[in-house]
Amino acid sequence: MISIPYILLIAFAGALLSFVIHHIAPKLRTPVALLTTVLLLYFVWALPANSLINIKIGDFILTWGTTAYGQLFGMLVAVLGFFTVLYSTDFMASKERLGYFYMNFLFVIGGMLGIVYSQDFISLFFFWEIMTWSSFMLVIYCCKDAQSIGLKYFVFSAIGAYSILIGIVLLYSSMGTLQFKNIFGHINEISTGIKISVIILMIIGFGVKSALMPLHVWAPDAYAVSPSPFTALFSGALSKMGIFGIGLVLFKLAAHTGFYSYVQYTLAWIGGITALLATFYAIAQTDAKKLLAYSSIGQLGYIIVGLAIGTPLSIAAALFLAILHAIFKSMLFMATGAVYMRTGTTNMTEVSGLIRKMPISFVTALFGIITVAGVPPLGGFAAKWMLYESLIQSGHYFLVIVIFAASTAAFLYLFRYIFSLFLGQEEKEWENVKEVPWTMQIPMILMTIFVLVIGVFPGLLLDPISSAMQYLNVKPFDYQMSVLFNNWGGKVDMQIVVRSIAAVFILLGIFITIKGYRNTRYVTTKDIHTSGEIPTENENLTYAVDFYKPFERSIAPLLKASIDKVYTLTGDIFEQAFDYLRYVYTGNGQTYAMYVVLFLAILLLFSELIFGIIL
Amino acid sequence: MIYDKSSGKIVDIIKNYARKHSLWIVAYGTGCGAIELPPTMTSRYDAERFGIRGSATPRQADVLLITGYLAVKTLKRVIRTYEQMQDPKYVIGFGSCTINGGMYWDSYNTVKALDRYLPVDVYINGCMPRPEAVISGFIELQKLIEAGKANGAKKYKENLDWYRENQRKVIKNWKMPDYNW
Amino acid sequence: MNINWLSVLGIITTPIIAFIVGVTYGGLTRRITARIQNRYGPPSSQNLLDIIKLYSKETSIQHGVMQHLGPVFAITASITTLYFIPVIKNSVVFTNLSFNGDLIFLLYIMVFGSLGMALGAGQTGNPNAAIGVSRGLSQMVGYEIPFVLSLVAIMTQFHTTSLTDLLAVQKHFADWIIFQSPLAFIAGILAFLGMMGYAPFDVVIAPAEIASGPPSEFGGKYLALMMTSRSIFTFAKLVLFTDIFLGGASDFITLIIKTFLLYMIPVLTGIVFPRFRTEQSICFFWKWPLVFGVLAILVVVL
Amino acid sequence: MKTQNINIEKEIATEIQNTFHTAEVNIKRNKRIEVKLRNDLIPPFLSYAKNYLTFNHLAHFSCVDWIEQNEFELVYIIYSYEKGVIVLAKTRIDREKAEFVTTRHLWYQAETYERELHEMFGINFKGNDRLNEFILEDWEGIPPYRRDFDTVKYATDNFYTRPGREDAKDVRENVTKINKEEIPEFAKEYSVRSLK
Repeated sequence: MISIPYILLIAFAGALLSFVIHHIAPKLRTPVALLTTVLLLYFVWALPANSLINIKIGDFILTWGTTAYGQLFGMLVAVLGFFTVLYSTDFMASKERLGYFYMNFLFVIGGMLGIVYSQDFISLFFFWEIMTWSSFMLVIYCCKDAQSIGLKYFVFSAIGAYSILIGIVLLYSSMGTLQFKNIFGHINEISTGIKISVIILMIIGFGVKSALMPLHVWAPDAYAVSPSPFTALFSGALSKMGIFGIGLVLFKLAAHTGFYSYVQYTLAWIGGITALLATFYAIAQTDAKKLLAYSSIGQLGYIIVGLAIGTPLSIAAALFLAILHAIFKSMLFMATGAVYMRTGTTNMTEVSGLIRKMPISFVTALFGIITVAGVPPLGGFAAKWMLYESLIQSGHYFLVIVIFAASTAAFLYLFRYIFSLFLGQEEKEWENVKEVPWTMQIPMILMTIFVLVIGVFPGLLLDPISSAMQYLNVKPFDYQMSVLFNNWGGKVDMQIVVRSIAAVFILLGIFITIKGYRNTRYVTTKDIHTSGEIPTENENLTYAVDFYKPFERSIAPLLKASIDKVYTLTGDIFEQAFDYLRYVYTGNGQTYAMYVVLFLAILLLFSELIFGIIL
Repeated sequence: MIYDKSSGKIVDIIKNYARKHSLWIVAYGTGCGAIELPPTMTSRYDAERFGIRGSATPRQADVLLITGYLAVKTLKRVIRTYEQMQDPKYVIGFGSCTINGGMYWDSYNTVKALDRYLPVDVYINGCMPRPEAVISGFIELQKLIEAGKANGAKKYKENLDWYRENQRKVIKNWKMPDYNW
Repeated sequence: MNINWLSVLGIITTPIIAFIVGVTYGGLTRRITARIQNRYGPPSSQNLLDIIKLYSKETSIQHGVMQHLGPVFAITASITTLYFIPVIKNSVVFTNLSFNGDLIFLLYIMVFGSLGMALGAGQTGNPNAAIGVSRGLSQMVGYEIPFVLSLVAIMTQFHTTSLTDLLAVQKHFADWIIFQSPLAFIAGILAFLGMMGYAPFDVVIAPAEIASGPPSEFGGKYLALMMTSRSIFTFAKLVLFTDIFLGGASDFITLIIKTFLLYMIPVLTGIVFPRFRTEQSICFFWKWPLVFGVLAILVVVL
Repeated sequence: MKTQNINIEKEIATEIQNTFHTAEVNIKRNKRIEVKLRNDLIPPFLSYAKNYLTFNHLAHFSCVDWIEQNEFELVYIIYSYEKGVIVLAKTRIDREKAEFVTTRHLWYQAETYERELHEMFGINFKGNDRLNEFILEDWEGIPPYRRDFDTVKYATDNFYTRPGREDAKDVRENVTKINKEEIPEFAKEYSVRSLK
């Protein structure tokens, strides 16, 4: 009963059903979507470990099966899918065209599940396209402005998809099969040129989705414009499909080739530079969702660095970060969505001081940023720690500096994010803001608990990761439920860390609360030191515009160079080139005749040079 | 009671000793007297040896120095600054203007007696008081603190109505926010 | 369950010792500054008196729960950092939890407090506090990079990330890492200047410009806790640098001498230099310290 | 010694006199010229002085209360960096209906001076739209710099006066008595006034 076709069937049937039922009984639409994700969650969770199904269509055999690696990502997709759909029940309640929304939403989830369970390149590509198309539909869902952004996303997705397709065709033409089991491990049977092109094409294809630096330009806008529940899934799970693919390419195809180390090195540096530049861009943003989008690009850069380094610890770090990033970035996008729902804007220079009005969202955002920052005791620390240790121990001395610079600079935008939205002056404009409904709170709270638990017991997540790594033919690494080890004998015992932090924190927290409890009074944020001046109601005491001006000034040369401009320039050059080409193809028969004569004349004149004979 | 030295509790003695030797002045120069503070604090007279130092905001400060003449407009700001300070807090009236108006005795805009509006612990006489006088004023305040007599803040809280009445009399358009005392 | 009472003793006494030493160093700094400026200066117990006075303040004002917890975050980070640094070499009592963490962990736990403090300052709603935080975080990005460069150089040279192992390497006077890897030391000590926050890198709390910045709304017990945290953290950082570069200490007298000498570097630099603007200090850290750090790594690698 | 070289002042004075025939031009002393004008001639004069005579700095703008003549005297002090000469342009306006035109378009800093004069003397400057509350807060009644405003009465009415000042009314008398000095005639006038 529980097998892969059923999972896909449920996803796609649920999608179509919710679209149909939206027009028949709109009230049932959301429950249907929710039920679908619940069923998916159960099915994916209960899926037996070694189910394998072959479907014959003509000459091709489609193979679907579970691997530990796929199951890791499948579980992630299912959980996030459930959370985001639960979140969107209230978030999307007042929106239009919900049948369309839920259909595409479930199509995306189904597509992603299809990708992770594919065991051949045809079905991988098929589901990849389903995912891309329906996510494109969701990007352009919101408004008219989204269409140009959607176009950008579509163009880049198309580039990615076609490079994957060409890679697949190359593979098929040289190997005659597209089954994973026939390709993986037999890659050295084909010529080096094809190997190189296949690997580069596939990395470009998957790199588009995971927003690698030169291919990232679609991401900030597409993330910012899509509806918040979908952004959570977009940044959380969809981008991870790129990581999934790059993982497959790196460890199943490239790892057996002679030029593996070059691929690794290039990819690692691309990832590192992606992380650094994206972080710097994020610092300069004023829109919360765009900030998070750039942050996502940066985090995906870390993950790619981890995958590319290729030591067991670094791969574990990358996969750990991939899962964790899905969770914490969803948390942050959900908190931002909550703010958006109540205030109608995500502009950080407008919103401020929501902490007392939206405590749950604030706590979610707080735990989210602590996890992103990688500060102990939350889960982010384990990922960062493993990444640094593996970088240092594998001799990437300068890459570790780049990564560390990115990671430290991340504090800047993280603080700005939480400060602008939740802290600062409580302004009269947002006086009547209320906390979001419970359906939106539940996913946020659950994920908050998750990062807390993972912080104490990283082993919970490292168990499935180590079995996934076994599938990727990577050597196992040392870990315990709450102790992390590196190759040089260093270790961090998370339990002791968490215990000591918690003990000191609670002890002193109680001390500061009890001491002079009666004489400690709460004052409003208007009652601050303003040199004795009494601020009026409308006086602006919020420091939100140009928050990091000094820092931006010191990194100004980096910010000035924008890859967007390069693409625009390329587009312009092509347009002009085709413009000139128009003069050549005049459409006049005589001109063409002249071309032919000219061509023959040149051929006759230079034939000796070219062919070595006289015609 | 903390202000009462006769309680004899060792805690109170320690507290008063620490308070005495650590007086932070809020950086709020109200009049021309503020110019006497740089020489008081710097190398020549070095008030830091008594534990006196400046602090940037009223939240951290202990001592409010009213340095010189106090216009009605300034009085508003001074009251707010004083109320933002945290107990125990002391006020030092500095120069003859704060005592009886000084050379501004007939000015239309200077309040004449500071202690009607804020509880003054120590007055320093002179126009201007020299840094020596300022330091001697601070030592006087230290003596009061050690003896547990520098309880201006307590007085202010107890007689808030009387002070408010006086303040309102001078400040015509009372737009001060009501804090939750 | 067997409890090692000696380590419990260490857990309890280490913060207290750190506080006393840190507070005395703070007082001494003020006195040394005064002597250099040809003043008499306050007694060296001045900072302790200040902290006691702040604790004895009767009322306190808070703008919300994050401000209430901000100083707690700060002091938690300070004490936890201290716990994961071996204070006295080979001592049962004062090694505390240092076997359970390494240098990368220390790097991260050290910013935990800054983050908490920044959140606390953020909730006060004081624009000066926000400006201070913005400056502080920007400057942090500046000095963390040379610091990490120097740490990476050392970690690579000795093939360890553990502080205990680094201590074990430096058995004799000539083995100190300051002599084994002087370039790393230069990069580290320049970053240390920024880390301590004395002039010229005190733009974060510049009292004349932004009314002492992040702590501008903190008073009474909150400020007291922050100053306590600062004292402990100062000591923790000094011990960390002593352990990394100066071969640690096997008794308290050596520790005091080494940390005091180390402490005098930022203090004496601070007295004679005016204040840098934020971008100036970032550019400073990304110039010479960075060059020294890169050279240190290159020397190790080549 | 300083009066030997006043050629440039003479030149300027003649020039002004030739342009504004009704103006009363006096050379007060070296580098200082006083010009008294009808009040409707002030804006053209200032514009002329600024644009043609290079007096492009408004050093000060103030007012004198001539209560006896029931007039205010407005004094513009302008300075030329090229010539190094100060010109005091004076004019009289009616005290009851205290109104004048703004010179903000010539010097932007005039706005601040006008705000001050508006607050302290109650003069309304037409064309200046920023004549709002400036230094005094919540002031009601006669503007305090007018001479008919009794500042002693105001102070005693509004502020609590600490007892003890009365017996030390005239410090100078006591001091001179001790030092056996004589108070000059003009100084006695000051010491007469005391608290009522």
